[in-house]
Amino acid sequence: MKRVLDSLNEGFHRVMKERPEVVVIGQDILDPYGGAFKVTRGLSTDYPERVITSPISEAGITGVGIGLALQKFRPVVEVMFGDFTTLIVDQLINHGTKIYAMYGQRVPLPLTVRTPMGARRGYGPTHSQSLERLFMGVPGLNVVAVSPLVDPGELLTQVILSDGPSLFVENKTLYSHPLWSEESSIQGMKVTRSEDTFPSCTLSYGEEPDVTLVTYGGMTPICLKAAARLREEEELICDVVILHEISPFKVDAIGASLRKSRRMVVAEEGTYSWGWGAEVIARLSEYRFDAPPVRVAAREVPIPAARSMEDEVLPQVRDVVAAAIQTVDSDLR
Amino acid sequence: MKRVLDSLNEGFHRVMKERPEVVVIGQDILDPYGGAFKVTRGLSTDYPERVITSPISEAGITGVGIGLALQKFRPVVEVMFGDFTTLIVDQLINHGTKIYAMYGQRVPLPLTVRTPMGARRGYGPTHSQSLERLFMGVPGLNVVAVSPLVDPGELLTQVILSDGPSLFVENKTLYSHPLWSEESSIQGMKVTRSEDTFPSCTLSYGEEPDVTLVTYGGMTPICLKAAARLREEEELICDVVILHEISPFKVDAIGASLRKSRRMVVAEEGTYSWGWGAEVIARLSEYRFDAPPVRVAAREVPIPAARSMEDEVLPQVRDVVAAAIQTVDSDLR
Amino acid sequence: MLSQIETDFRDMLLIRRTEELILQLFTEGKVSGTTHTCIGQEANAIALISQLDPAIDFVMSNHRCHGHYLSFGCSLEGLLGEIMGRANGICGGRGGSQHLKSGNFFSNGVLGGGAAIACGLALGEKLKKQNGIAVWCLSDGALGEGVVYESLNMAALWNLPILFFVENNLYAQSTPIALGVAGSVVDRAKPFGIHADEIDTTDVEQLRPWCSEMIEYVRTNRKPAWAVVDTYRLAAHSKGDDNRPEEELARHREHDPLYLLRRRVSDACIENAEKWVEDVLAKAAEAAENSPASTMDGELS
Amino acid sequence: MLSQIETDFRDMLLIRRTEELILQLFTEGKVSGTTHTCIGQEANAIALISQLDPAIDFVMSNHRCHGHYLSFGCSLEGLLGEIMGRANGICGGRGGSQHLKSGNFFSNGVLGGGAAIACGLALGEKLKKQNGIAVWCLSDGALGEGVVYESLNMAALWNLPILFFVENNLYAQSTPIALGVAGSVVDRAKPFGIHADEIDTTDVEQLRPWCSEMIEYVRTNRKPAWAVVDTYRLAAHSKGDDNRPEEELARHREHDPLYLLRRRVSDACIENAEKWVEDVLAKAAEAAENSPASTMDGELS
Ligand SMILES: Cc1ncc(C[n+]2csc(CCOP(=O)(O)OP(=O)(O)O)c2C)c(N)n1
Ligand SMILES: Cc1ncc(C[n+]2csc(CCOP(=O)(O)OP(=O)(O)O)c2C)c(N)n1
Ligand SMILES: [Mg+2]
Ligand SMILES: [Mg+2]
Repeated sequence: MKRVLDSLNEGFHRVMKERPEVVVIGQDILDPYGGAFKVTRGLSTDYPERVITSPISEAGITGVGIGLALQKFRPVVEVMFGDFTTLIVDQLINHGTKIYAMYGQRVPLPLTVRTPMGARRGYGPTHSQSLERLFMGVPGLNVVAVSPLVDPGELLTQVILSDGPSLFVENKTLYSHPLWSEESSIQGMKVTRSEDTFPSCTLSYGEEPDVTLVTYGGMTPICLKAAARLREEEELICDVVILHEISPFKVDAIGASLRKSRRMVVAEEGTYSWGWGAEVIARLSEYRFDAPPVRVAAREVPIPAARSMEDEVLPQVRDVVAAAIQTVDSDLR
Repeated sequence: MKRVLDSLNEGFHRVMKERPEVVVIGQDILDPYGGAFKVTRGLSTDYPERVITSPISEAGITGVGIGLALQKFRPVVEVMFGDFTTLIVDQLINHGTKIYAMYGQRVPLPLTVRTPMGARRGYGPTHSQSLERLFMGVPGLNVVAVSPLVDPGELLTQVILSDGPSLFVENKTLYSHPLWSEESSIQGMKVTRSEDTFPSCTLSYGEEPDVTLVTYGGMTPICLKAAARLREEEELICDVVILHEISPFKVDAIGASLRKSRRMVVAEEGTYSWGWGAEVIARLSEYRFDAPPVRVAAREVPIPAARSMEDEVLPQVRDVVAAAIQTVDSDLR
Repeated sequence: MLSQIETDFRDMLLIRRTEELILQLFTEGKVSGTTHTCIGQEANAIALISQLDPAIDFVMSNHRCHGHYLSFGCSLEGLLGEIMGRANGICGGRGGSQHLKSGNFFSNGVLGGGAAIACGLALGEKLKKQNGIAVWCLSDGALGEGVVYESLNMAALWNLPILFFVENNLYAQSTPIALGVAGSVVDRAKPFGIHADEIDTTDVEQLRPWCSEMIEYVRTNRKPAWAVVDTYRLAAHSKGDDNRPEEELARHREHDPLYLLRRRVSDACIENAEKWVEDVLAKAAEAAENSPASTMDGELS
Repeated sequence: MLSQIETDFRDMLLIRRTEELILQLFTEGKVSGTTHTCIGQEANAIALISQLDPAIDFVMSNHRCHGHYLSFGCSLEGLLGEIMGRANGICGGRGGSQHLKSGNFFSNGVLGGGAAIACGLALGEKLKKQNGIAVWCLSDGALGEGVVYESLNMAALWNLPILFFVENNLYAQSTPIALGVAGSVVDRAKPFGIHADEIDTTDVEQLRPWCSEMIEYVRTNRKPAWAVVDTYRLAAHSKGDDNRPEEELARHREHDPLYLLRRRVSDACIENAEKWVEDVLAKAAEAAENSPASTMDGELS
């Protein structure tokens, strides 16, 4: 059984083999340690010259990545925990994306910043956040998030091969999750993939949906569980739309389902306000809804270390279920 | 004629006089220079011990502010251009707001970070951004923005006297703008203020509104011009709702107007996606709309230095006018 | 009355046993998340932090904070409860192993940023014309973060009473210092005009007077200092990840600060200390066990 | 053929007159936004940057970048057009005074961050086993940014061919160095094990050989160096903001790099240079004037 982690690692090996311009920089990425979450395992053994272990200087190594990209390399910078991307905001917003677009000509900047985001492991307030929010809507920056649905190693490869700066988000809970990407049917749902480089996937029971669940990344398995439960216990049929390119994103797949369901729940692991879901709802507001769309997200507090409290703060299957029910029960003001 | 700048400076002087625990830190804030935009002018002469000019270390001085706040001071940190708040994201997200809320007890952290945001002065891609977006929705952080409608010096004072960390946003174009805050009628519109510490203001022609314009900060005068033009040229009546506490924000004033207009335009100077307006629309999606709400915001490119191009990229009166017309002409999909 | 060495032995033993218990709780799956022990580095914590005055001084610590916390006189029960996610945790279970606050003690698992906050705490002392000092704890890895140098510059410019307490344990997670830190650790503060000194020992009896001098330098001169202790962590970085060569570990085990003292104190002292620690720890563990799981109630929810 | 000193005089004069013209355009309201001139510092730009090879070397400059840009051989027309917001601007009017790119030359108005990017450029040279070097330009104020030290550490750890070019002009905007920089400027790189040297002159004839040595050190040893030039800006920080005492300015005007050379070259040389500069500048200004205002067309819109 291949897991998301294996796929990422294999994809990484493949792209480094095929593309001599791929260079990896990060903290503690050398073998035998192979990186805090082991995504980079084996790379330093196979490509010792192109895998550079770094000091604990998140801003510094992102800048180095930008410089390497200007030198026509395809650098991949690992930020050990997504929480520490707070330290690279200046590099990405005022340097990387600016170089890409402010000089009156497109300056290719194939930089990938990879980072694990997310909670549910008891790591506490500074090692559990989903901060990709900070990078959504940054002009010139692509944010791509892994799910078990689209081969993660292939997704990573495509990000690495793109010509602009990208943030590649890996939700920690997914690392050990089995891949679904080869399957055409998942938990009784049919999968439709868009033709894009970073596909949108629509999972559907083949029946007219009552509600469209929209999500990405680590909330994918949770939304699927919610869909199953809603079907069994509430006789509510959901489509689940999973995006991979989350900023900027295409509304097509969401819109197509919404036209049928006219009800939407957007689920994400990050905090509620100005989260991913805010833009999804704002963008889809041109559509006719039978009930206000509902967002499911983390409570707006630091994520507690104790698992008991962490569970209370983070969005759970039950929250997605409740939100879907709400869209069916409620009405516009 | 008192300008926003004068009011800020007077408020600053007042609060420093009344509150010995207010300490100011920033770059180039000593007299005679008095700060890049002169908001701090005179403070170092009157309170030499409490005005500290700093090295060019945005992260560092924000951290110092956090430490001072823990010492029961009320530090005000100036970031010379809002563009450089990219450098304090870690301090605000992983330190200041975390200290405030992650230790199982409320640790008072009365830190104010003040900064000028915005463009329209030809300062180019790295000195013109409206990056407050980055700080909206950060748990525990208040974002407050100046307008000419609510006494800016008083607003600043209230932020300084609040017990949590805040970002205080001053749009550069407002500095020289005359104060409207004493007036009960502005450009023929009646002003209603909410009772909150950071009031919401509704400007209305006293007629049933066709459209509700929602905005904050530097877009305030632009929205008022748009409202006037819409009334004169299009016979469309707008309410203009101006918020000052922009994150978190209260929907009451917006909702009250929306219930009448059922059409909304949200205008901001920052970039479009995941901007302030996204959350406004998402939050108000419970309301009945007769047409999809429309956002007016900056184009998603670096802000060019040349004024000709800057004007093309930034939201103008004409864009607000067009958006309002769009809400009247368009229909839901 | 215990002599200084006897007290130090007992207090270091408490830290050691506490952290061993914590590791065991993780192994048994009773706790989730992560933790970083200071096993092997206890002498630093005791020698420096226990000489501070919790009523007036401030400590800003990092991910490897238990020893600092206990040496500052903070509650053992509160620590165990915190790590076990109980309501009696010092932060009600919210912070966990890396995020502790008790009085003037703070820790945060994000490296670097605390340096500037400690400068702010020190600036507060200066503005209030008080006698306290601020201590910021770091190890070699944190030298990679730029804000450290912003802080050194401010500390020197403004004559801040801050002690940068560098526990150089030669590794940052899996990264040996040679791959993470160029040049000299002790010299890093010198171009800022900051008094810097280094001591290479795990012997609390050597550390104590040296730490006392460094503290006094800061307290008396109202100026920053950079105090580098060369040490070694004998346990894994966090729970079990350790790729260091066994010979290297063995070599350093001979400098285990507890082992050093065991050869100097009496058997009775050792026995009493073991007994006392066992008791204290058992009580604290029991209190934590009996405390309910923490919940999101109260003003912070 | 002009001698070295004659060439240098002419090139420095071009920078001076160009910036004077730019300031005049601002005063006349023909340009908006802001600009930072290197008036008084031209010798640094000429002595260091003009000795680089634009085909293989990289320059990462800052807000005060016109001198570096011209010394690297980039287009004068492109610069004037850029600042005037014309389509013929080197960046099509998008960047303005602070954000220039031409070939291997880059500038950005945000302080600090370029240090790390220059390290990346240097690392690229290393990985490609090429001969180029990267130069990052900073002044005393940028020493406040933490990323500078992250970059020094990486540059030293990885033996990067990068030259940190520190134009210490004693001020950061309105802030005198004593209020912004603790300790020593030249020493800041030393604890990282980086070769550092300082020269206190505005005399291009002294600077040229010294810069040549610093460049050669980096190019040959494939290692970083920290080159500090003590200098002075004779004009305001940006357009007109200047609170420095007149005596101080007067003292430094005696070291105006152009003034120094005027006493050494012939009257004919001066006359020819003035004439040449006037012509070149007039042509460039005319080209910019004739170029249409820039618009948001093309792939970047
Ligand atoms: C900003 C930041 N980057 C990375 C990490 C992940 N991390 C936690 S501890 C550690 C190693 C720290 O090494 P050092 O500073 O030497 O402390 P030690 O573990 O040796 O006590 C790393 C990389 C972090 N916590 N914060
Ligand atoms: C990150 C950042 N902070 C603040 C500024 C505003 N600023 C522009 S130039 C300047 C002074 C720079 O001083 P220095 O580095 O000495 O350069 P000089 O102007 O002397 O050439 C400041 C504070 C900036 N551009 N970037
Ligand atoms: Mg270490
Ligand atoms: Mg300077």
